[in-house]
Amino acid sequence: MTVQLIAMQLFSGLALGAVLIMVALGLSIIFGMLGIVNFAHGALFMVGAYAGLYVAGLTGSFWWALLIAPVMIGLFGMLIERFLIRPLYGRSPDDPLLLTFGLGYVLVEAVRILFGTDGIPFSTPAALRGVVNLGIGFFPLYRLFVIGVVVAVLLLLWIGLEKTKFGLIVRAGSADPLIMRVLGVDISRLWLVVFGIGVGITALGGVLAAPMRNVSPEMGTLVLAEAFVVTVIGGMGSLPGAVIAGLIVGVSVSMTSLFAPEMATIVMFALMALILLVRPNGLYGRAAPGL
Amino acid sequence: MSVIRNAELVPAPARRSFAALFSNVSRWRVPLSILALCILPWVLPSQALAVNVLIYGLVAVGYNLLFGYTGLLSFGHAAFFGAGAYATGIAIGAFGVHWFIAMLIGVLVSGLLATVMGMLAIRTRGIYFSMVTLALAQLVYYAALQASSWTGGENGLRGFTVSTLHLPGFSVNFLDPLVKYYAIMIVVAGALWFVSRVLNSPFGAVIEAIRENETRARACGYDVERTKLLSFILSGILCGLAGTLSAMHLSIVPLDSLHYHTSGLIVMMTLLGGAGSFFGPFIGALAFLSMEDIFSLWTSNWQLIVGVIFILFVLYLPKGIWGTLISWGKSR
Amino acid sequence: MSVTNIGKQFGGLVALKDVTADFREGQITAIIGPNGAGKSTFFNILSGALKPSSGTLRFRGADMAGVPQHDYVHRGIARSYQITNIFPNLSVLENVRVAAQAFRSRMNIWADRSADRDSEDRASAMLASVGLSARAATPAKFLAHGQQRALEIAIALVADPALLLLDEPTAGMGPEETREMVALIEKLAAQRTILLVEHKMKMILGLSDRVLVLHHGQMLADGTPKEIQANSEVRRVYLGQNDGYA
Amino acid sequence: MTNGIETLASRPIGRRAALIGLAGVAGTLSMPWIARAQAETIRIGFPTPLTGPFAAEANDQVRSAQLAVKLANDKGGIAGRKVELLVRDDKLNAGEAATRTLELIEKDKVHAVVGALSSAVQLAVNEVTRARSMLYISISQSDTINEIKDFSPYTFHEALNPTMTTAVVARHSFKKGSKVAYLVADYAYGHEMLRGFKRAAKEIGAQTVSEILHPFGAADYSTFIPTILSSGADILCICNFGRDQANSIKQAVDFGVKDQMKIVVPVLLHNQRLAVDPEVFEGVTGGANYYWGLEETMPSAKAFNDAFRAMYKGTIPTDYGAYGYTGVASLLIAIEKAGGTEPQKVIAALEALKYDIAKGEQSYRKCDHQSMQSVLVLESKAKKAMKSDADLFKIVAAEPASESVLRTCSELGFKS
Repeated sequence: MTVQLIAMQLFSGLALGAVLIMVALGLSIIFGMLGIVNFAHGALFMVGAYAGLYVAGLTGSFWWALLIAPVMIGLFGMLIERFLIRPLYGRSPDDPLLLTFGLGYVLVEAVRILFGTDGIPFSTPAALRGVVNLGIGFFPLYRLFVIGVVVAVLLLLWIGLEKTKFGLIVRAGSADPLIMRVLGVDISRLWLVVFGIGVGITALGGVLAAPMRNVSPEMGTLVLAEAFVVTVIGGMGSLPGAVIAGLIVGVSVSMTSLFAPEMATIVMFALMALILLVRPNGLYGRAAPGL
Repeated sequence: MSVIRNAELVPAPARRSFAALFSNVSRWRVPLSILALCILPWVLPSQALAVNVLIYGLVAVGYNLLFGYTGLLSFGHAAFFGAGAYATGIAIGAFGVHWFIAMLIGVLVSGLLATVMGMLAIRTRGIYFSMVTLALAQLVYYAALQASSWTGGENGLRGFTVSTLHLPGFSVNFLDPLVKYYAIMIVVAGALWFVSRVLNSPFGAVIEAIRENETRARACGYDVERTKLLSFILSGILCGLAGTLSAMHLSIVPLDSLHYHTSGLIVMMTLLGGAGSFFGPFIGALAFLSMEDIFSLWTSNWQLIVGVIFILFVLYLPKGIWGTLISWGKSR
Repeated sequence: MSVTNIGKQFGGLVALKDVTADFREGQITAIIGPNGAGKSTFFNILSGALKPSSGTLRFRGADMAGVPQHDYVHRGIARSYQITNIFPNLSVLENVRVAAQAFRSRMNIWADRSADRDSEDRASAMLASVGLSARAATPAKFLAHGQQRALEIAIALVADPALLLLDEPTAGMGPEETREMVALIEKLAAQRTILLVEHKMKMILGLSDRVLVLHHGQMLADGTPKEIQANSEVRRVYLGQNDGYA
Repeated sequence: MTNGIETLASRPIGRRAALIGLAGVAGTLSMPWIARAQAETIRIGFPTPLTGPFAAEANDQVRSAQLAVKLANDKGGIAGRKVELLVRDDKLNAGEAATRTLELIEKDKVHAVVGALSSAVQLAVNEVTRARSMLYISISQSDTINEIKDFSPYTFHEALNPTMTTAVVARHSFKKGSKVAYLVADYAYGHEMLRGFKRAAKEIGAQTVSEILHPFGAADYSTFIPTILSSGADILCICNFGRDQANSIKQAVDFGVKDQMKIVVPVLLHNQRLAVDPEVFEGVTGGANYYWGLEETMPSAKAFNDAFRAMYKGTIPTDYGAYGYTGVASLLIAIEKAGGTEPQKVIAALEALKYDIAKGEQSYRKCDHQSMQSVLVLESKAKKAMKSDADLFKIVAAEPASESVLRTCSELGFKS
């Protein structure tokens, strides 16, 4: 076991962390701003990948898919918020969780009907194929590209939340919806947009993952588990928490892969259980809602 | 914190008609359930399905104690169901233990697991409670996957078929579907009676108070954590009992019985029937399994139909089938 | 009940500092102070919901430091809440009955709760004394606001506490309801020590035997209503700047 | 996309199968006297995962099994009786499969059960049928079912098992002195494949340089690949199945693994190959029980393909689909020979059977009831070498049936 291999493993872990952040981001945003645990997250991720496939099939270009599919699914997410989630505001916090659980079933089955039960090929865009020599080893160009996109999305989110008036309103609204109503801000329209953005980012994750993980109706099942682990470790609803948790989980999985590879999945859940027992609200979480 | 209404235990105003009918139903709930269970195998398409309704009905009833009555949304109850099943199967298969002792072992193991998981999870609240139970249950799942020399790993546990039930003085053919149904039904009926007693007990009043208002319950002088833990353990034991019955019924323990999909299934059944009511969960299990059985013969996209129905219930009938019936009856 | 040098910090924020007081049996003591003065923190410490960062809390001579919140009521300290805090989906009677039951049976999973006639009788009697008997079977959430406040007090009272802590018992009430509540409190005062936090100054001055004034987490004044009314410092920091309360 | 359409096209078949089943339900439920009158029909239960990730394979299995039934009924039935196939969705879940099998036996009164796609489901069905002395033809790959612990005298294993598949694949891809790295799914089936390969490697003289167990059902394999790349292997042997296989190969290729080593898998699946880009699989070698291209050299394969094409608008049967056909057809031949469905007679007939219905001569070994049959070694074609959408593989070898690739009866725990 050389130093080079360990360095490479560390880098793979960080890269995996970036993928995991991408996977978890939508879940984290929707929970952080709206307090909704979106169990349909995995299904929407998968729907995003299929939408990407569909757009790429129409336009013949991965780049259009990367742009259009998240917007399409984001709009679809707004429909979900408007007609399925909105009636549940003010009810038990368990209700949206249960509803989205059922929605996950429906979306997976709908995709099976529309696109078949088998997976569908999704090739890596030509410009992003091949490997890059990092000095410690070779790494796929596409994965480096994904890291870049994740950084860009995080930057945009940070700017959007911290530097714009919209972000100010969203943050205030998530802290205290009542105040927003008093100030005359239409909170329901705000939540519609936030939910749409969350779902759009989830779909973007799906499109980005498609060339790595193949596209199939079941691809969301694992994603849901990964996203939960990352979000919960980071503290549900905390953006910096999700980023740090993603990297921690990525590196933990990677290092486990080197020394006890068969434990690579179990380590995620063990880490999650452990961290929650020490810090019941996750690393950066605030107290749970509804109590 | 919870919208779940417990209509049954609210003393009904002394009105006649439906209200009186429902309060009678509530008073005679155990005999009535047993009567319904007796005719179940004759009205369902198959006895194997009827046994599954018994087993999942019991799981849902056990889960309801925690979710419907105590107000805690656990996403890890598959762990207790599976632990009960595995413990029974291993006791019979690997150690040749008598089936009755094996069932006791199954219940005991699931109770122990529930105690450990409960002590860890009760510390967290709200959505984190759901997530911690989910994570701990996943750990149990992976442990069973890894310990394949004991559990059979992904292949599932096999080799413990009980074909004859030896009882003092006589024995019955457990392979006969009707015999099997009624044998399992006796256990389930006993468990229902137990649950009914628990719900009627002072403890039953306390868990509802905690569901309704944790802060207030604490100020009233109740040790909320200990009460929640006891509720968690009782609920785990009931699910474990259902697991042991499932092992006896199927003569295998699938690894899937520990998967979080099973936990999700339990939540769906409970909610469908009506969380926080005595009959609800059983009716939910009956409705869910019958739908699945019938729709999956008719189309391979049965999940779509089940999912849509579930969404409609969350949106429009959050009290579930039975809860809605009750409030409809009361409003007459 | 006596408190000595009680202090409470949240992170860097000092909510309460060196508060010392003694509550004598059979008195009604009111705690007043502007918003943010530390009344709620003080109240939460007295009822065990919060543990003080410093100082000691003694009740009937016993140190309360290691006592968990749920044991306070068993030692004779009960409270009501500022925001209505009842069991919304349980019947009015069950709300009080479950509170009474805490003194008989808490973890018994096997008895029949209807066999506990005593708790039920006490609950019924309590409902009668707060005037809610007619609504006994109604789910508590369907009560009018004033009735919910009365129920709230009934839940606290059924514990038959030696010390009753009332957090703004008349919050959100109209004049008629307030009058009824004052009458109820006066009736209760005959048998027990009462501590209340209130904003309605007129009511406090008429009702209480003694008034404590908190300001910036510290005890500003302690005396009879008359003394407090005459205290210039109190007038300056509190009454003067906000005549809405007077 | 073509795949989706293909699956859609197959849907009406599934529904028809289901309707037949539903009619059966209604019959036995409401009209018991009719059920008795129908006792002459040979009913075969067929649990298969119509929902879940292997639904395409399951649909192919159903179609092929329906073909076997249709061919039997067209020639006047078996032993003078009509044959009926009762398809049930096992959802790829062992518990569900056990319930469905109980239903088939107790309610539908089937005479035999054929089916299962995953190892766990197969073992569950085996457990239920064994306790009830019910004939069962299993059609899923597994070594476990051959071992004495799970042996049932009523069960015959029509599918390949990992030992024989890997023995043949290794024979055509490993060389003396080859350096082999293994990436293995950490569950029974993965371990069985690994054991098979290593057993074969030892005989050939190939050397193991790395052995990595990955969690069953992992989504990301990137963290295993650096170790593989640094192992200096010239062959990467990926011992997993289905989606795991597609994902791990895809990600290994992204990392440039194929530039350094050849990728070998135990089993190449027709439908899973279609779900991934041809260039990902290009050059990957693996085993199979059946490939339609066998028709060029094998008359029975040609006959099977033609009958299939005639029934299903020119489409071709796939590997797991063929199991549905050979499983049902061999059972029907044995019932014909036994003159009825009396289990002991059918068992004797199956044990004595020599049949060539799709892939050369087959027979069931007496001790463990394993079907000895030909094993194909396939290599995935480059996109430009494909003559049609179905032209996926090149047949590297078609090893005829031989007991030498199996573990011996005594190794499995049988007293010979």
